[in-house]
Amino acid sequence: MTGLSEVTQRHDGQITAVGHPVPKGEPILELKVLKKNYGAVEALKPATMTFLSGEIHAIVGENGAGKSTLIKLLTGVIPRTSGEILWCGAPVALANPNEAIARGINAVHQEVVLCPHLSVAANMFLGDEMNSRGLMRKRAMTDAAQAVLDDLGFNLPANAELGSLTIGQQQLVATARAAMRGTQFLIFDEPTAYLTGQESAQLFRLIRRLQSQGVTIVYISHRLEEVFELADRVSVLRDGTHVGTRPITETNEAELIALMINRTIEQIYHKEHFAPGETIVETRGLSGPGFRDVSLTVRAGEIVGLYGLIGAGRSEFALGLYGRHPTTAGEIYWQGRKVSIANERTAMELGIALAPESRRDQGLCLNLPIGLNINLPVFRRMTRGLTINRAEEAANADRQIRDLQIKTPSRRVLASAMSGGNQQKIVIGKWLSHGARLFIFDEPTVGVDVGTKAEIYRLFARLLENGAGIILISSYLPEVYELADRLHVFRQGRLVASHDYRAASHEEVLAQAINA
Amino acid sequence: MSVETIESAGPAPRKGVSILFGLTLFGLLIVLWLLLGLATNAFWTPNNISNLLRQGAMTAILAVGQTFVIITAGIDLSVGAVVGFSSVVVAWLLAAGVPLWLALLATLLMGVLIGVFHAFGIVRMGLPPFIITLATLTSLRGIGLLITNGSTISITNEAFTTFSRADFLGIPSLFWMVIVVAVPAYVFLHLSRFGRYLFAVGSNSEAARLSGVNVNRTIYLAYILSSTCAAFVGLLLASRIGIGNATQAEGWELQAIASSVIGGTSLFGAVGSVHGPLLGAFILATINNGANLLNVNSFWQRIITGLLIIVIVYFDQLRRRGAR
Amino acid sequence: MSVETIESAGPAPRKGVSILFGLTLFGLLIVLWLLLGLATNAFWTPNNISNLLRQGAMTAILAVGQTFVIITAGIDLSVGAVVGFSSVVVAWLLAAGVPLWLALLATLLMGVLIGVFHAFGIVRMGLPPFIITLATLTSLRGIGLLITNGSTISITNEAFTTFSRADFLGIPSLFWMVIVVAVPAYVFLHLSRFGRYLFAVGSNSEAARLSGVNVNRTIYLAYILSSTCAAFVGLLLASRIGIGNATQAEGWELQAIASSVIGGTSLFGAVGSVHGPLLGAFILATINNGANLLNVNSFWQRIITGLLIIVIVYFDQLRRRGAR
Amino acid sequence: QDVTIPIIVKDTTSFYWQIVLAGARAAGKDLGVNVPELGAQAESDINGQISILENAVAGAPAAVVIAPTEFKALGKPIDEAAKSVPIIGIDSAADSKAFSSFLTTDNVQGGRIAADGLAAAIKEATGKEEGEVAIITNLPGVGSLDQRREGFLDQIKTKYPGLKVVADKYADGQATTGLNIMTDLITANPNLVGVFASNLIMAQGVGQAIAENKLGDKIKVIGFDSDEKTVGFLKEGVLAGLVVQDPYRMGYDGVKTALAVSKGEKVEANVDTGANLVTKANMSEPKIDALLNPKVN
Ligand SMILES: Nc1ncnc2c1ncn2[C@@H]1O[C@H](COP(=O)(O)OP(=O)(O)OP(=O)(O)O)[C@@H](O)[C@H]1O
Ligand SMILES: Nc1ncnc2c1ncn2[C@@H]1O[C@H](COP(=O)(O)OP(=O)(O)OP(=O)(O)O)[C@@H](O)[C@H]1O
Ligand SMILES: [Mg+2]
Ligand SMILES: [Mg+2]
Repeated sequence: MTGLSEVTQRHDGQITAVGHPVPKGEPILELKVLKKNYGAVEALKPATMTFLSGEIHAIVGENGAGKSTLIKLLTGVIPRTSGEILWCGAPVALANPNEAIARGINAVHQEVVLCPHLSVAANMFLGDEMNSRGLMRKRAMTDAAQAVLDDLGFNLPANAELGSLTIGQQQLVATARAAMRGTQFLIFDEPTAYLTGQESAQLFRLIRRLQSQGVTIVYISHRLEEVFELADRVSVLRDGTHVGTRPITETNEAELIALMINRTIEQIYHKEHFAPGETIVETRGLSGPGFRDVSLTVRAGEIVGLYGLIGAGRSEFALGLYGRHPTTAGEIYWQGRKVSIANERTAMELGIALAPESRRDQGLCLNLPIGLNINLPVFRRMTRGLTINRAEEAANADRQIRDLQIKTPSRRVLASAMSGGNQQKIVIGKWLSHGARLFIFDEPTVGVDVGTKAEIYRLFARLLENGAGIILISSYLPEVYELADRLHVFRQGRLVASHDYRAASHEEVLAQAINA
Repeated sequence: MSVETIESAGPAPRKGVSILFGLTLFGLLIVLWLLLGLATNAFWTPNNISNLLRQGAMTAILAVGQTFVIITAGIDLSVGAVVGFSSVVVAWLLAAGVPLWLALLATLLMGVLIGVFHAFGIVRMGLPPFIITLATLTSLRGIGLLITNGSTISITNEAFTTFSRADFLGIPSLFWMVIVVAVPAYVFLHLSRFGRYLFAVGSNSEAARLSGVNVNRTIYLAYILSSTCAAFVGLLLASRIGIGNATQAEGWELQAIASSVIGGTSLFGAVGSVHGPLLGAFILATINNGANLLNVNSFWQRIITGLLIIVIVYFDQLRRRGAR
Repeated sequence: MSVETIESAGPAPRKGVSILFGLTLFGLLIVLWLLLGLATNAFWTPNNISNLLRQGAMTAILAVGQTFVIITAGIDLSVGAVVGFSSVVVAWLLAAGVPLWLALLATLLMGVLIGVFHAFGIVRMGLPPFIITLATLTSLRGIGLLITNGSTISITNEAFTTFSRADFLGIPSLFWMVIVVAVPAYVFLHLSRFGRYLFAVGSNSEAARLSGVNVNRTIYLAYILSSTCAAFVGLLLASRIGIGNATQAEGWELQAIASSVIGGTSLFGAVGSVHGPLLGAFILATINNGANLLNVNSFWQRIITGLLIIVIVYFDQLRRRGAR
Repeated sequence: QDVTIPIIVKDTTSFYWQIVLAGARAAGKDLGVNVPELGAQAESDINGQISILENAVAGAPAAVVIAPTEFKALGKPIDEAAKSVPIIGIDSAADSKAFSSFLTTDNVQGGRIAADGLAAAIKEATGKEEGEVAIITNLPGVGSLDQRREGFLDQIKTKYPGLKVVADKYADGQATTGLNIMTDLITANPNLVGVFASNLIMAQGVGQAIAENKLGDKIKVIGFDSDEKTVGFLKEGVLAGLVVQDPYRMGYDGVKTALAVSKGEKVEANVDTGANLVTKANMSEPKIDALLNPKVN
C-alpha cells in the first residue's frame, strides 16, 4: 500500500492544481458528436457519450468498431476530425498527450507502447522524472517504481530492461505506470489480453481500489464476463457508431452481443469432437531455452491446450518445436519418424504452422500491405518460372480477407492501418492459406471480438475435420478449458499436469499453474 | 524518429499511388527538361541528350543495386570504393594479358565476393551494415592503391575502351547498360518472390523468418546484387576513362543513396522500387548538366543541388501523405 | 535486418555491463598503447602523447555530438561540412575586423542555426535525417567555397592561432576542449532527464510522445547539439591550421560515425554513451599515429584501419551477446 | 559577346585553379570573349571532368581550353571533342595529338626543382647535402601530384646521394592530416632535415606542424604553389621555399590562344610557362612578386 499511495499523492499534488474533480456521479467527461476519419475510413462516426465521475464504464464492440480510436482521441494521441470534448463541463482541445496527462487522463493502450531499451523504472517515470537540481534521482525513481510494483503484487524487477520482459510482463508495467499516474480518469484498452487469470484478478483489485479513491475508469474488453464483473455501466460501439449505453444491472450478455454484431450467437466456444486419428507429433523430453523436459503428443483431430502463467515457457516450447530456437535435449517424432527440426523451413516442410504470440514483433510486416502478409508463406507455391502468378496472389489474399471478414477496403492497405483484432486475423489467415498437418496457435484470440472468436473456433473445427492437429496456447483459461481435448499445464518451463477434456475444475488447473 | 512514425502511421502508397508517384517524379524530370530546353538552345541537341544519358547511367545502376540493400533496411557504403577497385582489377588483369571476357567475368565475380563478405559480416558476425561496408570502403581503396602503387594502370584494349563511347540504335551504349540492369532488376524486385522477401525482411525480419523466408539468404542476395552492380559500374568507368585508378568514384555511394531516396526509397526499409532510383539518378544528372549548360558557377551548383534535394523529397513526402 | 533482430532479441546490456564494456574498450586502447610502446621508442615520449591527444581531439568532439543524434535513431552527415564552413566563417569574420569573442560566438550561433534547420526539416517537413543532412552537406560546402571564392582565408589573429598549440598543466589545450565538451555532455546524457528523453525517442518515439515527452523538442536538441559541436570543432580546426577553407574536414562525418559505433553506439538508436565515442575516436587516432610512427605504407594503413574496425566491432558484439 | 570559349580546370575548389580561372576571366574581358568557368570538384574526379568536357562541347563553343586531369583518361574524350571544336591544353598533358596548342608546366620538372631547392636549403643550414628527407603527397591517384613525386624522387636518387628518403606518405586531401603526419614524422625521425609537401594544402599543413614545433631552422620544407598563408610561412622562415608556376598566365594565354585558333590564326604548338623556386631571398623580385600575388579578383 505504501508505495502506491506515496507516489499517487505526489502526483495528486501536481494534478489537483490543474482540474477540479467533479462530485461522484456527475458527468466528468462528455463527447459531443465526436468524429474521426482516417482518410476515407470513418473510424468513429459522430458519437455522443457521457462518463460519470467515479464509475467504471465498459466499452465493448467488434474489432474495428472504433474503441481504440475513441481512446486515442480522449488521450490526445490523434486529432479529431470534428466534434467536442467536455472535461468537467468545459470544452477542452486535447491536442496532444501532454494536455491529457496534465488533466489526469491516462491510458493503458492496446498495443504496449513503452520503450524497450529503457529500464522498467525509467519507463514508469518517463516524461515525469524525479529531479533535484536539474539531475534525475535515479535511485529514488527505481525504489519508488519497485515499491509500486511490489504493492500491486507484480513480481517484476524495476531495474530490468523492459525489452528483456515478456509481452505480458510489459503489459503489467504499462498498467502499473498508468495506475501510478492516472489520478482522475484512467482508460484500459484490453488490459487482460496478455494476462492470466491470476494477474487479471490482481488487476481487478487494483481497478476497484482506484475507483474507491475516486478515479473514473474506462474499461475496454472483448471478455464479457469481465465487463459484468467490473463495470457499472457499459456502452456498445458498432461500426464507429455508439449504439447504446446500459447500466450493467439492466442488461445481459445476449443483449450486448446482439447490439455489438447485430445478430445473436448461441455458443461462443464452438466445440466439435472428432475421433482421434494417428499421432502427428510426439515430443519426448524436449528441452530448450525457457522450457525443460516436455513430453506430449498431438493426434489428428484433437486440440491440445497449453495453459500456464506468463513466462511459463509455452511460447518458448512452441518456438523450439518450430525450429526457431535450438532445442538442447529430447526428441521429436513426426508421424512416428524421428526428426530434427533445425529451422523454420524444415518445420514448414514437415507440415507445421505457427501463428506466433506477438503480432507486432513476430506476426506481421506492419508497413507492408495485407495481401503481402497473407501470402508471405506461400509465395513459393505461387511462383511460375521466375515470377509470381499475380492473379493467384490477388485471389488468395482476397479469399482470406473475405473468409475471415478482415475489415479492409482492399488487400493493398497496410497491415498497420488495421485494428488490433483485424491484425490478428491476418496472422491466422496467412497460415490458413499455407495449410499444414499441425497448427500451433499461440494466443490466437488476443484482442479478437466475440463474433470473430466464434468464427475462429469454428475454423479450428474445420481444420480438425480435415485431419489436422492443433496446439492451442492460451493464457485465458476458459478458452483452453472449453476447447482442448487434452489440456497440459506449464509451470516454470515444465509440463506439470495433464487433463482430458473438462476433467479437472478451473480451480484445480489454476492451482497447478501457480503451484499452490 | 518522427519520420518513422509518419511512415508507419498510415497506409504507404498503394499500387495505384506508387505508379502515380513514379509518374509524378517522371513528370518532374520532364518539366526540368522542358525548362532547360527553353533556357538554353544546346539542351535539346541530340549530342546533349546523349551526354545526359551517359552521365546519369553509372549512378543509376549503382542506385538500383543500393536500393535492394536499403529495402532490407541496410546500407552499402562501399559501392564507390568497389567501383574504383573494379576499375583497377580489370585494368590489372588486362595488363597481365588476361583475355577480355575473362577479365570482365573475374571482375564481376570479385563484386559477388565482396557482397558475400558484407552479408557474412552482417549475418554471421552480427556487424551493422554501416560498419562492415565502411570498413570495406576503407580497405578496398587501400588494396587498390597498393596494386597500382598509388598511380594508375592504363588500359590498351581498344575494344574495351571504345565501348563506352559507342552508340547503338542512336542511344549511347552506357544507357543500354542501364536497361540491361533495370529490366531484370524490375522482374526480380517486383515480380518474383525474392523481391517480396526483400520487402518482408526490411519490414520485420522476425515475421519473415517465422513465415519461412530464408532471411540470411535474402540478405546475402541483397548485398551481392549491390556489390555486383558496383563492380559492373567499375567496368563501365574503366571503359570510359581508359585507366584503372583506385581513388575514382569517391563519394558515389552518397550519390547512389541520394538517388535512391529521391526516387522514393525509405531508409527505414520495406519501401522502394526500381524505377524510382533510375529517375532519381537522372534528375541529379539533369541538374548538373543543366547547370553546366547555363554556365552556373560550380559553387552555386552545389548549393542548388542541396536545395533541390530537399524540395524534391519534401514534395514527395507531401504527396505520399496526401495520397492516404 | 538480422542485426536488428539480434539487438532486439534479448535484453540489451544493462548498466553494469555498459560500464564493463567501456572498461574493455579502454582496455583495448591501453593494450594498443602498450604494444606501440614496445614497438617504437618514440611512442611514449611526452611529445608524442601530446600529439596523439591533439590528433584525436577533434574527431572525439564530433563523435560525441553525433552520438546524441544517433541515439534518437537519426544521423548527421553534415558535420564535416559544418566544420569546414565554420572555419571559413570565423576566418571571414576575423578578416572583416570583427572582435575575436564575437567571431567565435557568431560561429557557434551559426552551428545552432544549422541544427535548428536540420530538426525543422525532420520534424516539420518530414524529411529523413539522412537526406536533410546530406543536402546541407552539399550546400554548405558550396556556400563556403562561394565565400572564399574557392581559396582559403588566412587567419592573422595570433591569440586565436596559438591557442591550439598551447598547453595547460602539461596537457594540450585541444584535449582540454574534449574535457570541456565531454563533462557537460556526460551530465546531459546520463544524468539529466533530457538525456533520457533522447534514449526514449530513439527506442520508441510513439511511446515517448504518449508519455508526454516533447519529441520534437528532443529532436531539435539532438541536432542542435551535433551541429554546435561541429561548429566548435570548426573553430578548433581554424585555430590549428590557421586558415578558413571550405573543403577541409571532408569525410569527417564518416569518421565521427565510425568512432561512435566503435564506442558502442547502435545505429538503430537508443544505445549509446559519452565515453564510448571518446574511446572510439582515440582508438582510431592511435591506429593512425602508430602507423605513422612505424612508417607503415599509407596504403597498408587504410587496409589495416578497415580490418581493425571490423575486428573491434565484432568483439564488441560478441561481448555484448555474451554478457546477456 | 557571341564568342564563347569555356575553360575547364581540374578542381574549382583549389586556389591554384582559381588563379588560372582569374587569368582566363581577365583574358575574356580584354578580348571580348564569353568564358564559362568549368571544372570538377576534385582533382581526382576524372569521370566528372569527362562529363564536363562533353557538356561544354555540346554548347558548340568556338574553342575549349582544358587542363586534363589525367594523361591517359582524357586522351580519347579530347580526340572526340576535337572533332567538333579546337582544343587548347594547359597545365598538364593528355594522351591526344588533337591539341591545337599546349601551354604547360612540366610537373616532373617541378618535382626536380623542388629537390634542388631542398638540397640547397639543407646545405645552407648544415653545410652538406646529407640527411633524411620525406615527401608528403596530398592524395594518391592524382596525375600531376604523381609526376611531382616522381621528379622529386628521381632527382634525389640521381643527383643527391647523400639525401635519403625515409618516408613517402600520402594524405587524404586534408590539411589536418598533413599536419598530423608531419608531427608524427618529427617524432619518429628525429634526424629529419627536409620535407617536400607537393601541393598547397600539404604545404599549409606541414608548415603548421613546423611552426607549432618551431623547427624551421632544423627541418627544411619545400612547398608547391602559393597563397597568402604559405607566403607568410616563407617570410617567417617556416618554409624554405615554394615551387610556383604561372597559373595566371596559363589561364590568360590559354584563352588568348584559343581565340586565335578559332579565328584560324597560326599559333605555337607548345609553350612552357615555367616553374620557379621562390625563397626568402628572391621573393621580393618584381617577377616573383607578381607570381606570388596574382590578381584574383
Ligand atoms: N492509422 C489508421 N489509418 C487508417 N485507418 C485506421 C487507422 N487506425 C485504425 N483505422 C481504422 O479505424 C477503424 C477503427 O479502428 P480501432 O482501432 O478503433 O478499432 P477497435 O474497436 O479498437 O478494434 P479492436 O477490437 O480490433 O482493437 C478500423 O476500421 C481501422 O481499420
Ligand atoms: N532466448 C531465451 N533464452 C533463455 N530464456 C528465455 C529466452 N526467451 C525467453 N526466455 C525465458 O523463458 C521463459 C518462458 O517464456 P515464454 O514466453 O515461453 O512463456 P509463456 O508461457 O509463453 O508465457 P507468455 O507468453 O504468456 O508470456 C521466461 O522466463 C523467459 O524469460
Ligand atoms: Mg482496439
Ligand atoms: Mg507465450
